[in-house]
Amino acid sequence: MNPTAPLCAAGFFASGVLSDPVSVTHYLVVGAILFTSGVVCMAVKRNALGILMGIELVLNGANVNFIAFGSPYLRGEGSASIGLDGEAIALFVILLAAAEAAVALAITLNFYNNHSTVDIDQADDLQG
Amino acid sequence: MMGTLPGDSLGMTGMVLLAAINWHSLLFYLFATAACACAVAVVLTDNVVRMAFYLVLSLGATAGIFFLAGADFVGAMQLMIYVGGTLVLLVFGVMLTAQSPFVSIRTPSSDKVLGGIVGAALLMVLLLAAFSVDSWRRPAMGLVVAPSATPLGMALLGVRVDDDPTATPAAASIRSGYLLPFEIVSVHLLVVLVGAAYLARAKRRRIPRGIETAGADAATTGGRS
Amino acid sequence: MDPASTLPLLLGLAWLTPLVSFVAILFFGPRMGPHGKSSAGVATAAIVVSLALSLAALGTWLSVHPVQAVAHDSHAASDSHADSHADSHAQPLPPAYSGDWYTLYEGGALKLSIGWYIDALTVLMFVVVTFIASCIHIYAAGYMHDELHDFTDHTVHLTDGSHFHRPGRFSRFFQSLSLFCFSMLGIVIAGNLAMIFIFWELVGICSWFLIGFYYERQSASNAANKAFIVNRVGDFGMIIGMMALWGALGTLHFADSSGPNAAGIETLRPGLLSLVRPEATHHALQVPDGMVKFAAADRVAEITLDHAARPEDSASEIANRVDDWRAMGYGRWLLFVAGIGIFCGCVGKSAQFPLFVWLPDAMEGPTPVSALVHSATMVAAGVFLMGRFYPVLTPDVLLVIAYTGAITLFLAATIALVATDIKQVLAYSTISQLGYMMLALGVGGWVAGLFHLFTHAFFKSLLFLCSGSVIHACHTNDMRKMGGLAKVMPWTAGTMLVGCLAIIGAGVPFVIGLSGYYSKDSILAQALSFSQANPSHSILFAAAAGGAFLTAFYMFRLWFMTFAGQPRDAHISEHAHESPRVMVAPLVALAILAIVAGWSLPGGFGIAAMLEQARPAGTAATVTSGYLFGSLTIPAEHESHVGAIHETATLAAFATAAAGVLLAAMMYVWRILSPLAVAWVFRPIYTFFKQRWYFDELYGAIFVQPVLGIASLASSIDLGVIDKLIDGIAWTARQLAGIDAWIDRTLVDGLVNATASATWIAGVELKKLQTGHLRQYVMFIVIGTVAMFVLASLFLRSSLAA
Amino acid sequence: MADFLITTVGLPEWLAWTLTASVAAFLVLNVIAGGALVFIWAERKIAARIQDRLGPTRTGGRFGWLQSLADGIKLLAKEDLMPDGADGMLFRLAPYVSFCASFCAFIALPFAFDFVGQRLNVGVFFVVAVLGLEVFGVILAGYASASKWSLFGAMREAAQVVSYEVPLGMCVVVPVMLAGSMDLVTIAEKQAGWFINWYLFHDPFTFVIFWVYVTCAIASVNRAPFDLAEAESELVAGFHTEYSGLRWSFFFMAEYGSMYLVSALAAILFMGGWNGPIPVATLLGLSEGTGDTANYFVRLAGCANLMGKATLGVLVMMWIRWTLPRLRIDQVMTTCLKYCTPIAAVMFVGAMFWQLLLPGGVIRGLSRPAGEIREGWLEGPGGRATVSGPVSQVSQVQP
Repeated sequence: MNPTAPLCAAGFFASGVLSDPVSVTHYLVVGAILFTSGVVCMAVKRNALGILMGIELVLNGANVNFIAFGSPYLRGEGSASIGLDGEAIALFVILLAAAEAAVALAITLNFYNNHSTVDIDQADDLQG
Repeated sequence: MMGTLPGDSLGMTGMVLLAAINWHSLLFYLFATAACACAVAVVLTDNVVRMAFYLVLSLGATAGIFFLAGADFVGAMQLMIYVGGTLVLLVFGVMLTAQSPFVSIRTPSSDKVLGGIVGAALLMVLLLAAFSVDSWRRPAMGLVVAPSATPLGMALLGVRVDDDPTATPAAASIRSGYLLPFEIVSVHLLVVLVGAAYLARAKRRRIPRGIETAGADAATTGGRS
Repeated sequence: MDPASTLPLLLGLAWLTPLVSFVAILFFGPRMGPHGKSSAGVATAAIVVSLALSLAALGTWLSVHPVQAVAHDSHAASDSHADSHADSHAQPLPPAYSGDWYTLYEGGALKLSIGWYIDALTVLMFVVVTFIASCIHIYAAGYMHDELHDFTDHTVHLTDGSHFHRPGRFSRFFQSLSLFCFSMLGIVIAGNLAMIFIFWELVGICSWFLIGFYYERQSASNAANKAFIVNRVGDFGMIIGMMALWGALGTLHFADSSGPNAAGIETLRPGLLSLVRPEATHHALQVPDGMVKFAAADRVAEITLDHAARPEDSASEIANRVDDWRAMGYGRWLLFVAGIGIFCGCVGKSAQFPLFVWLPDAMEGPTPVSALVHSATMVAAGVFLMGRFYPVLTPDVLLVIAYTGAITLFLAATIALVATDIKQVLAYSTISQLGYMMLALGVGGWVAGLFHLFTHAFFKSLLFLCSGSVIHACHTNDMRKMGGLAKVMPWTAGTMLVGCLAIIGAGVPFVIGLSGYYSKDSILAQALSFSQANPSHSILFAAAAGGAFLTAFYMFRLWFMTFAGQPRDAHISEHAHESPRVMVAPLVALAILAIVAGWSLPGGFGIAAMLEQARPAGTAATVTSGYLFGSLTIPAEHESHVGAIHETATLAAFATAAAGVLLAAMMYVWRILSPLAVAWVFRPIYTFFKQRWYFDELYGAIFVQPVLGIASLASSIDLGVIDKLIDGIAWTARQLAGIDAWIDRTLVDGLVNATASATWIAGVELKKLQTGHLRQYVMFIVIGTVAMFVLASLFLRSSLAA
Repeated sequence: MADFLITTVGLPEWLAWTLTASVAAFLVLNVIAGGALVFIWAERKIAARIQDRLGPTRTGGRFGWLQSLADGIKLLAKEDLMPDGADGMLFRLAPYVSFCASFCAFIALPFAFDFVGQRLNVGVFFVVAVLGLEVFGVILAGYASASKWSLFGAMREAAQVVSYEVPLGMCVVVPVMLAGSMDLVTIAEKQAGWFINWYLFHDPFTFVIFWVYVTCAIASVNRAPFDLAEAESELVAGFHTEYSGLRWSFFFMAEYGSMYLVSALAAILFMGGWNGPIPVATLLGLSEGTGDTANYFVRLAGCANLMGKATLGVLVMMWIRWTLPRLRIDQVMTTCLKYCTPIAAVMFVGAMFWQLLLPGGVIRGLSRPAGEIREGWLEGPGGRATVSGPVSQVSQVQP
């Protein structure tokens, strides 16, 4: 697609990566990485706030996917698009994430008040 | 970004390089790298405040990605709510619980390894899914239209003014807006505000004295609940 | 107005009204007014209503069957017995209505039904019973006022020495009273022996309730049980008699009844009366065919075997042979047994000679009860039944009855001589009067016996109520503590005097007299004519005459000791007072009736006349027949009205009564004779009488002790053998159960517990999975997701490679 | 400018783009940095005048107008201290975070019709959001300096800014509602013409809400009387107690930048943006499309106009700072939650009903057809209303 690409090797690189318009898959990869790091964050952090951050990351990863599927720019020929729903869903996800963060933070504060720690490993009062 | 530039008449290699660059892709790569790197940094850091900092950067980069995808409103919303709201809440929490033992709680490395393995598996699965569909991989410069928040706003009010290439006019006429979810979310937000305020309010612990013990107990229990 | 439909309606209502009040008081009694005070009103209203209905029935009866004057003198004029025989043979069936309201059970020959048999006797009985019952209800409303509030029984001492204290039982008393009235009227109206037996037992129950009204007192509960058990003895005989009748004749109805038989064909069922005294023999007594066949069962079997081929032949053959068998005397014993059996029931209920011991003890009940139940009505039920059953009785049964009555009246009179308890005296006089009635029936005086029943009902209830009033005033039964009460309670004294005069049959000879005068005279006359007819049995008349003397003596002894002379106990006499008006009014009413009950109104109406109208067919004639005890003559009753006999009897009665009164006066008023001296002189006899002829001891020795011995033996067998056996069985079962339990615990429970523990262990192990560590949960979720995705990609690859 | 370079100068297009972009960034940077210098000097003078003293007089002539430059040089030369317990990375990064925040906000801020870094259709939203980011740097600084003063300052700052974003957002929404667009350019264009077209005078509700906006803006950039983050009387210097030298100066640049930004925003939202009180250009007959040069100068004049208004706003802030005493934190919160928020809400509703009943405001409403007001609301795909003329590029810089 780039006529000047044959001129030099670097052109290939450029034309290969930088000169191509991005596709949905690129966004999906970003979303996947965000999502995964969020999950790992939840799985690894012992700090309650860390887990909250992990949740935020996960939600963002999902949002990226929604946006990607709903974006008018990435709408290739014959590729299905969810149109406006993508943005709307992402919007609601963000709003609910804010609400979730507020409540989760309040819970964490209560937990801190009662156990004087935010170590989630000590929040096993309900263990079997 | 505009489609690929026409061939360069002067043909300087560097210029060619620069000229060959698709700015849209470039910016995307920048933001994507920032987002992913900061996300990974969030995972790898132990210090809570630094985690929050990296998270801000990651979310900001994500907002940039949204802008690039033409979802300006969502991007701005991301900035406003996450970066300006959620994270300030988080930092609040950090401050309130920021004694030295809690700022960084070490995680047993075995857990880290396990989490890494699990995460790798999940990532692999996700990437598999991401690459499994051809039409997704097909790079496409969609129809170029100036981004606008109007369709989204109207849709939130229940009126769909956006175009759906896949929908027939008949179907397009009956596409439903998001008025109901919008209302639900707003009420939900209100409830959450009240609830969070109630949960996080300051507990005053009175030492119950003699006769008012019962009432005081009721009050304290009610307060703790 | 059709009496056949009206009379059952009226009398049936009169019969059921007390039942209504009984049910009402049973359920709502305690809630009727304060302490159930209004329950008295309810019961009284009910019995008064039934009195009114009975009077209406009486009016109906008289309007349909006007009473023709009993012209004794006409018979007296004609001295030819043959004519009278002819007349008596021409005597028609007495007017009577019978029917069934409701059939309890009907199967084969047996038909148990609630029915009615109404004749003049029934109507009269209704009127008398309801009238006396009304008076006594009113009286009791005043007498029982102690029961209105909490009642402290001073004769009952609790273990802690205090007196027994209980809430009042006012409403319960009237509830039992209503039930009694219902039962008594049921006996009176009953149309068959089975129904009579049912209500017979009901009155027994009522008297048990009422005697044991103060059941906390040992004596009261003992008396109640005694009365009940002694009556059982009589009822056993009665059941035997009923079985004999039913087994032989297949019916217990008095009158003929018609109705669909088992085959559904409208057939006429002959009743007992028409079976025993069929039209064919002009209502002369004969052994019914059924009894003959029953007795000649072996002959019948032979004949049936001979004609096994053709049954109808055997039927006709048997029909032909019946008369021969009857002539040969088949079935007489059966008829005798039937009569004796029914009489046994009456002996029990009417306290005749062997079984009279319960009646004196029955005085433990409240005095109104003694008046109503144990003097006027219930004890008279036996006599009534005898009267109702009279046609079936063979002459030798009558002889037994006569002797029983004679013994009873003399024996009771002798005991009454020495009794000091005022109610005891009255109780024994009751027994002896009942003896009079039985004697009268036995010697063929059907009218006389029942006549005395009615008059006695009036004056004896009067006497009892007076004694109750005295007791109410003195709070004691002992006559030796009384005396001179005439001044403080003139009404009671006067009415009681009337009662005494009536019971001794006082009157101006041949002119007029109190009610007792007529009835007792007719009894004496009948006894006299009987003893003339059968000289070997002349002792009966002697007993009757002596009984009259004794009656006069002890009655006036009672009156003098109570009312005349000087008070013996100052404390009692100064506390004595006239009873309230509600108690005096019934006394007056009864006194009036005690005077006039025997009179015949101009136009010939009178109780005697009505009874004469109800006389069973075929009993008006003199019967001379050879029976089990050889030849016996039952003189016709109107023969006793023949001048000679009648005058003799009247004079004898007057003389004996006067002698008795004079003797009593000499001993207790003029003090010519000292009772103590007399008692000292006749010490052995006195003690013998005082101890009631040692009857209780005798029965105790003969029946009670052996029964107790047998009972103890049985109990020892029970405890020693049966219980041991059962214990052994139980022990074995227990051992087996132990083994079973061991199996259960070790094997079954072991299995269950093993399952349970397995589940428990599994749960505990799985619990460790639930660490409560958020991060582990996240990892689980992720692993699960990945696993699902991998599986999906393995099995659904096509969908993934879309 | 890019076209100019391409067509006349003949530079290759990519070079033109790059140059244009860098020039724009340079301009914005200079606006902030230079503005900061000027404003610091101005504040000193004004404070001195208000306190009846002279202020800087010597450095650079008689007005001491080089004082700030000298201070800048001194700061550059100063040693950068960092406490031992400090979190090094965050301590270093915090000032730049704040500065970047206020700097990024300028991307969407139009100085004139075309003088805009990146024209966003959600400009207002973007600006407010990015302004909210500034507090993050402050919090990081307060935390990272491992000092109680700094921590307290940061805490106050956080609480204050987060709570003041609510009424601020409400105030901003009103002009958006009136204009029917979140594009700052469109909003400003709607107010073209005489000053009565300014939304400030659109109706009484907007007039009231303008002052609410002023209050909230001052609070959100934590200037006095809301400068509790740096309460030198209580906390030594608040969140930047431990800072010195260049990093400290970055905080100041961020502060003055955001001051300027909110003033410019107020000017655009309520005071007609680059449209002067009197439509001079229209009177002179200079309208769009009368030649690039004239056009360019018109826009330059508009740019000066807007800058003037913004500067005026900044000066007013200084005036307020040196006039009013500092509030207590609880008073600050009371002001926000008990007064600003309800008032803003009521005014918002009122303005909405006014818009429904009297479309187009008191004076113009009668003469103006309602359809024009709804412009760009109900029209179909592409939101043509918010973009005048066909837009060929997503991101293109047109200085």
